[in-house]
Parts: sequence; structure tokens; C-alpha cells
Amino acid sequence: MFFEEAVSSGPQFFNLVPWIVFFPVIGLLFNIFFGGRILERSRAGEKIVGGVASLAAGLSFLVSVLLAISLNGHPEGMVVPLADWINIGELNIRWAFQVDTLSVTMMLVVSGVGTLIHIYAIGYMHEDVRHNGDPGRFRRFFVFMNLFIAAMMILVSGDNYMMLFVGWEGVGLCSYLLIGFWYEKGKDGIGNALAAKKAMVTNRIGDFGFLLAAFTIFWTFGTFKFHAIFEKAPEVAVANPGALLFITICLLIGVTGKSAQLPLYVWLPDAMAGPTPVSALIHAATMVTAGVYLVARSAEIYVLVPTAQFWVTLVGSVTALFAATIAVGQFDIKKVLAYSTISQLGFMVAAVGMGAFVAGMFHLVTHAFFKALLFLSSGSVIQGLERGHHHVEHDPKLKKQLKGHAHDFDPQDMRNMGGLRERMKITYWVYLIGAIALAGIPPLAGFWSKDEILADASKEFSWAYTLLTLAAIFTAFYMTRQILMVFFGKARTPAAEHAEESPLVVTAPLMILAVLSFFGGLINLPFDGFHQFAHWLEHTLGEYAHPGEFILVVALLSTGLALVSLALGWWLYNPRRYEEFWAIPAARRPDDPLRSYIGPIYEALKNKYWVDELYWAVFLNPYIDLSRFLADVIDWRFWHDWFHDRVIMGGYNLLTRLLAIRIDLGGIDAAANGLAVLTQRVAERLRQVQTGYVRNYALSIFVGVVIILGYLLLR
Amino acid sequence: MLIDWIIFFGLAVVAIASGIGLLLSKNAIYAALNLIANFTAVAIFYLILAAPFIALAQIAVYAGAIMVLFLFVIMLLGAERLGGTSTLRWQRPLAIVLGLILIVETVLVFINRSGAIAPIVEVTADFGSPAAIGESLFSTYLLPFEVISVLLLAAMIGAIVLTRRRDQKA
Amino acid sequence: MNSLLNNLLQPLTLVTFFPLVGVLIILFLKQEQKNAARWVALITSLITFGLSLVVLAYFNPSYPDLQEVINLPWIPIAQWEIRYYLGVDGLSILLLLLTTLLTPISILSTWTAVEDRVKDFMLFFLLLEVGMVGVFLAQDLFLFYIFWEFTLVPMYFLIGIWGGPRRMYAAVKFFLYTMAGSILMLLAILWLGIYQGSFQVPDLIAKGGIPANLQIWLFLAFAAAFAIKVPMWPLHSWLPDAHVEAPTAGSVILAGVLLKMGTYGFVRFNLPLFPQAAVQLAPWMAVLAVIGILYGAAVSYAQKDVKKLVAYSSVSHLGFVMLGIFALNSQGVQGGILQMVNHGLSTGALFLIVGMIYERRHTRDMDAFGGLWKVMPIYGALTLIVALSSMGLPGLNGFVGEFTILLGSWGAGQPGGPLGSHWYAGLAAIGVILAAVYILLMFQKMFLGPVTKDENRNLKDLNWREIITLLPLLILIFWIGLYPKPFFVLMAPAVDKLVAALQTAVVAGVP
Amino acid sequence: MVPIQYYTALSAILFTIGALGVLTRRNAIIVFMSVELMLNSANLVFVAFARSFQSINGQVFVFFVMAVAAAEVAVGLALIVAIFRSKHNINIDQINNLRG
Repeated sequence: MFFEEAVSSGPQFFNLVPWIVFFPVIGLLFNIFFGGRILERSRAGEKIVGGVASLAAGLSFLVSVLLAISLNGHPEGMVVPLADWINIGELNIRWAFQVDTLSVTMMLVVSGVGTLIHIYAIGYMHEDVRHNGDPGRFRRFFVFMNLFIAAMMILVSGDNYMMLFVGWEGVGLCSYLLIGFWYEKGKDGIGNALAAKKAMVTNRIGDFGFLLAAFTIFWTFGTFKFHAIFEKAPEVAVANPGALLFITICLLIGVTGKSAQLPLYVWLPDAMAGPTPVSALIHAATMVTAGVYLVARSAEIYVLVPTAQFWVTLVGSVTALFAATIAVGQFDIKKVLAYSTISQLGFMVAAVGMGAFVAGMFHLVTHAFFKALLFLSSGSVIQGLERGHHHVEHDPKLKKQLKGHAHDFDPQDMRNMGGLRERMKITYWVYLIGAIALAGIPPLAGFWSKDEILADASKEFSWAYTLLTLAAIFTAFYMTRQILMVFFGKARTPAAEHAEESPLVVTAPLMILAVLSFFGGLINLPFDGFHQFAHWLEHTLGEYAHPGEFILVVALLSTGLALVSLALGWWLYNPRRYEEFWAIPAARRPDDPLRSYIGPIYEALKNKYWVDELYWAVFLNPYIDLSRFLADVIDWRFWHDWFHDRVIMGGYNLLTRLLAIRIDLGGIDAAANGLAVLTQRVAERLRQVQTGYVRNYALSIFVGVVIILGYLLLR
Repeated sequence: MLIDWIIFFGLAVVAIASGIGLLLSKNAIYAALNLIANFTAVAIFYLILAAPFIALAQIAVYAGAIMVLFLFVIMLLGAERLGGTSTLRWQRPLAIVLGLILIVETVLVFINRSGAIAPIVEVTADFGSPAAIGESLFSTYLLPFEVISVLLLAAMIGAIVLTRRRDQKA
Repeated sequence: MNSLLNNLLQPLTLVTFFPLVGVLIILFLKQEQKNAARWVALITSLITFGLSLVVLAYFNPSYPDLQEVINLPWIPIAQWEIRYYLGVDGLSILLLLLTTLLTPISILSTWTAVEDRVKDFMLFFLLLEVGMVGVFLAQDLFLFYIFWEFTLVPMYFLIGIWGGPRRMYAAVKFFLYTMAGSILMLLAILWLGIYQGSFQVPDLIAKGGIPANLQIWLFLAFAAAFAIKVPMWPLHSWLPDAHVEAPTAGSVILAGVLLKMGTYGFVRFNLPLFPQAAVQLAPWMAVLAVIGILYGAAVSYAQKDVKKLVAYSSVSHLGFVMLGIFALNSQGVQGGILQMVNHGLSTGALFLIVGMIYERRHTRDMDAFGGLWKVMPIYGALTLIVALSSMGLPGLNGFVGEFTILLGSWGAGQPGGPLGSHWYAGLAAIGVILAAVYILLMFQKMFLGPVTKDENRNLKDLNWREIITLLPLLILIFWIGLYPKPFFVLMAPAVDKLVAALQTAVVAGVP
Repeated sequence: MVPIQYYTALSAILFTIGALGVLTRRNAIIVFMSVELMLNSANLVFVAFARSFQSINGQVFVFFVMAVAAAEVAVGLALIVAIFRSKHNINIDQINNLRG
């Protein structure tokens, strides 16, 4: 009776799930084949191209919503098989969709935030392509964005590890393409391309871990399907704990690559070379959270391996603090946000590592809202500044003020901003909401999710709790610093002075995201009766989806510390003080007020602890040297030139010469020469036989016939 | 039967005489005419030897086509007679001596080995008929037959290439 | 006579020798009739491709043994008989199709690239096709050897006449190097013929029973020929020379087909003929394969000449193939065979791409380019797809091959497996990272960044002929990447049979 | 019926005449005709033995010989024409370019 009710208790749209991938694919194919012509022919071309792409993402979102509605009635979800992919013997990989609460959560975030960012990008890219001087690339941007949505959907919807990996690599490709979108720009014209390559290669290192994990999974479980694996996992944990440990640790390597954790986080700050919507969508809201999703998805394996859980938590919490400190020392508005993203991802990874899967996923969702918001607003700020700069450059009176440094104007450097509060009101307000949400001030979304992580950590992982709380303090501090430097005080450059607010197509998504950032916490308040999100995930994660508790001490402490840190930030960077600081002549002025207090430590923060340099020194340069050495010295000069050409060929030459001069000339040749002379003399005589007359030859044949016949007769 | 012998010797005399005529005639045209007579005589021998198809082929191909070609070339070149002297005078007596030896040898061979040759028996009516030869050609000798056709094609092309004038090139 | 002809005029004979028809026609052309020679060669090779599709149509994928067999007496010597013995099975059908596909593509790529002695070029190219197809179909060791050596001659001339500045050096090196290995194989073939009493591979497999210690020597003798052809590290020294000097079409065929003859040889002869030796030597071959993967990738990274980079990447990619083959399980061997095809497609396409830019700029130095994507957007996009396929991105063909190979060799690395250690697959997987490094470096140096050289500013994008040249390869790249099932289905029964035979041989051989 | 030996003897005589023609005549065309005569004598033996052994094969061979002869004449006469063009003579004694 009850069962029947459950079955009929709501509409079922599970079979629509492939469309979450197909819609973006259709969108990108449309733009590939028709986008170019539309852009050329139609004035509203950009709106059509961007609109189609946004529509594709939006339809994808619609399907996700339908799936979520279906899940309300049928929370057990469904596996929707689509096609076989690789079948060899017992290896059977298929493309099937896993529709359950966990995957649908990710689908909603990806397509929802994705759609907003698509819409935003119509306005943003309109200016960006003109600013960078190649309007034709507008279409390419939306093709890549749709491709990304498709790949990300494959990632979150696969019912097995290999489809997850396909999406995993697919989003990596889109990340590569979009970071390198302006591939002829950046430092020395190649900076963006290098950043893209760095992202791809670093991710490949993570993928290497993923691959090893996949191999072990297959040869341990005989399948890649989530459900089959999770069913067997407890047995294997007893029979073969080493295999499980190996799998989980290797997956962690994958996670550190994709979710930018220590030690593979280095690509994410550089990835800011991509256009800002890309940073918002891929490098903040969705792709980088794939690692968190992976661990949450593999929850039933991870809980069986405490060692792996320890390592995941360690990596996450150390990264959270590590990146948060670096963010303090950055001047690039997007770099600050990038390190903040790494830090927040650390929170999530630590959470899923501790077994607080709900908290981790909760933070993933809220973070998607407010970090997308922050990035998009920063894009608005940057373009506002660019508009100001453009205005100044084309106004002869103002241009004089610019003097020499007109060309190297960096619209992302926060030191070039200031006072934007007045000129970009909407952007200011939404940015502020995002920043407060990120800083963890109640009652915004960030507070609830972060607090749930901290509360979970405080129970068993006190060391992680300490690290994460410290990270939270830094978070509040650097966000205060950023807000104050960007929006408060007086404009520090003519560009900032003439900055203009962005159009509605840009600001509308910002406002929607601001609302979400504000109220997003409501989905999972830590009070009895409000744990909707936990109950939602319970259908997938089962017992591991325990609802978060509200621990008053933790909440008060983190809020208090955040406020203290905020006050500290205000003290250091308040408009009056910063203007005084700015008034110091450039030669004597340190680059940041903080330097006066912590000097060398600040240098370390500013230079990101020299990690990039370390990697260059320890891995990259040696590899380059090694490959040059192998290529030039070993392969070419030693093996190719010396061994083959010199030793083998030369040796053979030497041998032949020895044979030729000593043995041949000395012995055989003398004899042969004698023979030759003899032959020559005989030939001198014999050649006279060759008269050249046909009849002569015929005669000799005839003589031969007669003789042979005679011989036969006389025999 | 006597008539057989008469025909044989009669034709043999014609054949040998025309052969010698070929050998001795100064004019190439006469030589050619002698050769035609010779071929015709041999063709009649073929008829006697139950080879009607070959006989007709002999007349058509040899006496007809080939000899006409000879005559044509002779007239085309206008080289019926040759002037000048032979550079190989010593060869002629030697050749005659050798020729005689060859004949003697051949005759000796047949005297010595005549036992090996089967006596002549009657053959069926269709022996050597075009049908019989055709059947053989298109079954057992199919491949050689095809090869021969290629050879003829090659000869034809060769003849064309060889006689083409230089200035006709390109 | 008729029955002989009937026996001869089977699909396999036709597909092998049909290019000779084109050769015959081209012989009658004049040297100046360049376009005629091109069209004749193209159409001949396209018909040959059609004939190979006929072979495919007759092919029964569920049957594990040789099919469409032609087995006629050819040269009887005393009690041995060398037979005209052609057959196709799951191990060779894909390579046959690859060969007949790449030949017209290569011919199309020479349309404007080869202007000198076009007639001779096309002649040698069609002759080369005869040899290559023959190698993949011959089931008599002697016949195989004849085809094997026969491929050398046209390739020698292709490199030696239409090659780059050091062409004679490269051609002679190519010839001698490959010849040297083949001699040892010939000795082994003779040994088999004399002591096993047959030259026919199926007979030899059925007979078996070669003592284990002798198997090793025979295995090594065959391996000498094949390993040089593959080329396995450290026998790869001829490869960069040959590739760099060869004309584009030559490089495509060299990488696409000739190298596969080596790996194919291992699968066709070494594994089934000497199963015990194969099992015993598998770890050693795998070591060489893994070194090849890493070494090739590292050396590629340091190259300045893009053609050389692609050439060394072949060493790396074929290392994967060898690793898969010597995993000695279904996943590994099937992945290995598919990866042969993949490498033919991807690297073939890369060489075509290099050829296209070389035709425009007459240099292959990567530093001479930069920012080409902006100048030639179609070219850039196609190159990107091929490059991604080469570095094994899921959804494109390279991944399917590499993944199954690594999965197979990881399985072979389990305790009791033929390799016995996970290190092989683990280290080989690093090759996947390094592949990304050098491929992306190439792409970055050529296509990304600003246009710095004036010569590059006005380059023309690909024309229709060039796009059509690449199109079949791209379609296959996507097809294999997205839906490889039909390809695996073709080879599965044959590979399963081979693997099963290997396992029983091992069980029987170990006391 | 005349025994085969007689035919062979006749053939031998014709052959010798032909051979003498080749050896003694200087006119290239006559030399050629002599060659034809020799071929013809061989044909005669073929046919005679075909009759004797009652095997059609001999006749088939004659057929082939005729075909070859036709081909040979075609090429040979073409050669003669070509030679005549360059030397304005068909005296084979004046053609000894291959002299050693």
C-alpha cells in the first residue's frame, strides 16, 4: 500500500536524463555550423549565438529540475543506460546515467550557475572580444562553454568511474581551451597559452592517479559501476585492504589535480588568464569541485579506509590554510579570488575527508553561488575599469594625465582601483554580499555551510578544526582587504575615476546569484526539521549523510574570529589610512601596508611561498634538462651519430678498408691483377672473334649444330 | 600406293627446287616468289598429312600475309638487288661444306633411328580439323594462346615504334 | 586452368594485387602527364580500398580463425612446399583496412607536394601498397618474407628520390637497418621449415612442440626483424632519419603502416608460434616497451623540428602497443591492435598536418611558427583534434587504445600474471602525462601566442583537397573514440583464441 | 602413304637450304626469307610427327610457330626499314656496329 503510493507519488522524468548532455551538444553544434554566418550577417548575431548557447544550458537546467522533481517522488533514483562504450572480455564500460540525489545536486548547480554565467557572458564577451581585438572569437567562446557544460554533465551523471573519467578529462580540455582563449595575449604574448598548458599538464598528473585507481578498481572489483563496487567494497576491505587503500589514495591524487589541492594546486591561479566567466564557471563554481564530488561519490569506499580519510582531510585542511594565507598577499583581483577558491575547496575536501559528506556538498553548493558571484562581479569591475581606461585614452585632455604608463595599464590590479563604490553601485552591492558570504558572517549562505564543516571537524579532527578555523580567519581578512581596496577610498587611477557600470545583461545574473548567496543557506540549516539537504542526500549516501549539528561554541567562535579579522582588515586598509599610505612617494612606499608589520613573511605570501619556483627547480627544469640531454647527447650524439654512424658504419668502413688495403691489395689483389692482365690479353685476341657480322654469328651457331648432331650420331 | 609416292616426290622436287631458287636468285623479288612456291608445296604436304587447318593457315598467313609484307617492304625500299662485294667471301664454301655435312648427318639419324618411328595408321576423319585444334587451343593451351596474343600485340606496337620517324615525336 | 583462375580471383588476391593494374596503366603514361598519373594512382588505390571493404563484407567476425583463405601450391622444394597462402582474421583485418585507407589519403596529400617525377612516385607508391597488403595477408612464412622485403624497395626509392636534403643517407640507413634484422628472421624461417617441415603458419601453430630453449632463440630471431621495424628502443635510430627525410606521403605510410608491420609480426608470429618463449620473455619486452614510452616522450619534448617530434612520439606510442601485446591478455592485445590503428590514424594525420605547413613555409622548425591558429583557424582546429587524439583524450581514439592497454598490462602485473609487477603499467601511465607535455608544447609553439614572423601572416588556410585528405582520418578518430565496439568485435574472437592458446601453452610448458 | 622418314629427310634438306641462305646471302631481306624457310621445314616435321603419333599437339605447335613467325617478321621488317633509313642499305655485311 505504502509502496504503491511511493511509486505513483509524483511524475517521473528519469528517462530525460541524456538530454542534460544532448542539449549543450546541440547548442555547440549549432554554433559551430551556423554561428559564424549568423555573426557575419546579423546585427543581433552575438545575441543569437550567445542566446542559443544560454538556451542550451538553460534547457539542461530545466531537465535537471525535472529530475529533481522526479526524485522527490522516487528518491531511490534510477540508472538510465544509453550505450555500450568499450567491451573486451569481462571489461564492460557503458555510458549510463546515474540519477540520484547526489548527481542531481551537481547537475542543478552546474546547469543553474552555468546558465546564469552564459547569460552574463553574452554581455561580458561582447566587450571582451572587442577589447582584445577579435570579435570573431565570440562564437568560439560559447562553443567551448557549451562543450564544458556537456562534459561536466557527463562527469556528474555517469554511473561508473570511467564515464566520470571521460567527463573529468573533457572538462580538463575545456579548461585548457578556455584558459588559453586569448592565446596570443598574456605575458610576452604567450602567457595565457602557457597557463593553459600548465593547467592541462598538472591535471594530467592528477589523472595519472585516477587512472591507476581505475586499473586497481577493475582488477579488484571486475567492474567500474558504482553500485556493484560499493556492494562488494566491505568484502574487499577485509580480504584485500591494500587494494582499497591504493584506490583511495590514487583517487586523492586525482582530486588534488582537479580540485587544485596541495601539491597540485599551482595551475588554478594561472588559470585566471581565461576570460572571467570562465573563471567563475570552471575555476570556481563547477569543474574544480569535481574532486569533492568524486570523494563524496566514493563515500562508501572512503569510509572503509580510515588512513585515506586522514590523508584527504589533511590535504584539504592544509590547503585551506595555505591558500588563504597566499590570498592575503595578492594584488590581482582575480588571483585573490583564485587562492580563495583553492582555500574553500580545501574546506570541502577536508569535509568529505572527515566523512562529513553532507557538509562538504553543502559548502560546494553555497560556494558555487557566492564564488561565481564574486568572480562575475570582479569581471564587471574589470570591464568597468577597462571602459574607464578606454574613455580616458580617447579623451585628449585626460590622456595627458596618463603619461607614460598608458600601455601597461592592468585593469585587474587592485592598486589601480579604489572608490568604485560610487561609480558601480550594483556591482558593489553584489560583491559585498558575496564577500560577506565567503567570510562566513551569519546569516549568509557561506556561514551555514562553513560552520557545518567546522562543527563536524571539531568533534573528531581537532587538528583539522584548528587549521580550518585559521583559514577562516584569513578568509575574512583578505576579503575585507579586497573590498576596501577596490570599492572604498578615492580612485587611484584615471581609469578608476571614469569607470562605468556594466549593462543589465551582466548585472542581472549577478543579482540572482546575490540572492542565492544570501539565502542559499536555507537549504540545510543545522536545526531539527531544517535538514532538507541532508535528507535529500541520505537517499544516496545512506548512513553517511548525517545531518549537521549546530554547536553554538563553534558558531560563535568562528563568527567572532571572522569579525575580529574583519576589524583588523578595516584597521589596516580603511580608506583614510590607505590614502595616507598611498600618498607616500612610490619609491619609498612598500607595496602593501601589511608589509610594514610582517616584512619577510609578506614577501613569502606575495611570492606564493615560491612554490612555482620550487617546482621549476625540482621537477620542470630537471625534466627539460633530462629531455634535452636524452635527445641531444644520448639519442643523437651518442646513439645516432657516434654509435651508428661512427662505430657501426665507421667500423664497417675500417674493416672494409683493412680488407681492401692489407688483404685485398696485398694478397688477393695482386693475384687478381695478374689474372686481370691475363684476361685482358686473352680478351684482346678473343674480341676479334666478335666481328659484328650477323652471318658470322649464324655460322658459328651452324657449326655448333653440326658438331652436336655429329656427336649424337657418333656416341 | 604409287600415287602417294608420285605426289610426294613431285612436291618434294618443287619444294627443293624453289628452295634452291631462293638461295640462288639475285633479285629479292624472285627469291620471294620462289619462297611462295615453296610454301605452297609445303601446304599441300600438310593436307596430305591430315592437317587441313594448318595447311590453310600456311597459305593464308605465310604465302599470303607474310610474303605480301615481304614484297611490300622490298618494293618500298627499292632494294631488289645489292651492289658491292661480299666481305665474307671465305664463308660461302665453308657454309656449303657444313650444309652437306648436316644433310648427311640428318639422313644418318633417320637411318639409325628409324626403328623408333611408328608405322603410319589411318586417322579419324576429324583429326586436325579446325574444331579439334580449337578445342585444344582453348583448353590445354589457353595460357600460351593468351600469351601469344600479347606477343602479337607487342610485335605490332614494336613495329610501329621502330618505323616511326624521329621528327614525328613529341 | 580455369579452376586455378577461379582459385586465384578471390577477394584477397584482388585486394593484394589490384594496385598492379594501376602500375601497368601508369607505365604507359608519359613523364609529363602528371595529373593523369595522380588520378590513376588515386583511383586505383580507392578501388583497392573498395576491395578491402569487400573483404570486410565477407568477413565473419564471430569466427576466430583465418577466413577467405586462398591456399595454392606455389614452389615445391623436395618435401617442403612453399604455398601461395593468403588469409585474413581478426588480427589483420583492421590493419588491412588501415593500409588501404591510408594509401589513397597519402596519394591525395602529394597532389601538389610532389611535382618531380610524378609518374615514378605513383608507381612506387602503388607497388608499396602491394607489399604492405601482402604482408598483412600472407600466411606462408616464405610468402610473408617476400612481401616483407618487397616493401623495402619502393620505400627506399620514395625516401631516396623525393626525400629531403639527407635523403640518400636516410634511405640507405633505413634499408640496411631493416634488412639486417630480416636476415635473422629468414634464418629462423628456414629453421622452422627444415625442422618443423612446413612454412604455413597455421600448420606450424597446430604442430607446435618446439622445445622451450629453442623457442627463445627463434623468438629472438623473429623479434630482431620486428623490433627494428616497430621500432623498439634502442633500435629506433633509423626512424628519425627516415621520417625527417621522407616526403610527407612516405612518412604517413611509414608511420601508419610500415611500423605496424613490426607490431603485427609479434602478434601474428611470435606469440602463437613460440608461446612459451613469449611468456618467458614478456617482462623483458615490456621493459623495453616502457623504456621506449618514457624515452620517446622525453626525447620528443626536446625536439625543434616538428617532424622529428612526431617521429619520436611514434617510439613512445608504439611502446604502448608493445606493452599491450606483451600483457598477453585480451584487454592488452586488443588494445594493442586497436592502438596500432589509432597510431596509424593520429600520427598519419600529424604527418599530413606537418606536410601541409611545410608545403607553405618550407620549414619544419617549430620556432619559425607561432600564432598559426589565428591565421589558419581550420588548420588549427583540426590539428588540435589530432593532437588531442594523440595524447589520449577520452572521446577520441587514442584514449580507448591507451586505456585498454594500460588496463591490460596492469592486470598482467598482478601476482602470477605474465608481467608480475604493477610497475610496468604504472611507469607507462607516466607516459600519458609526458605525452601531454610534448604534444601541448608543439601545439603551443606552432599555434598559440602572437604571430611573430611576417612570413606567417598571410598563410592560406587549408583548401578543400587538404580538408578532404584529413576528413576520413578525423571521422575515424571520433568513431573509434566514441564507439569502438565494432572494431573490438572484429578482433575479439581471434584475440581470445590467441590468448587462450598462450595460457594453455604456459600451463602445458611449465612442469 | 609415304613413311615419315621421307618427310623428315625433305625437311632436313629444306632446313639446310634455309641455313645456307642465312649464311651466304648478304641481302637482309633474303636472309629473313631463309629464316622463314627454316621455320617452315621445322613445321613440316611437326605436322608429320603429329600425323605419325596421332596427336593434335604437333599441329597446335605449328600454329604457335606461325604466330611467332608473324610477330618476328613484323618486328624484323620494321628493323630492316629502320636500318635502311639510317644506312640507306640493307646489306648486312655493312652492319657491324657491335664489332668487338
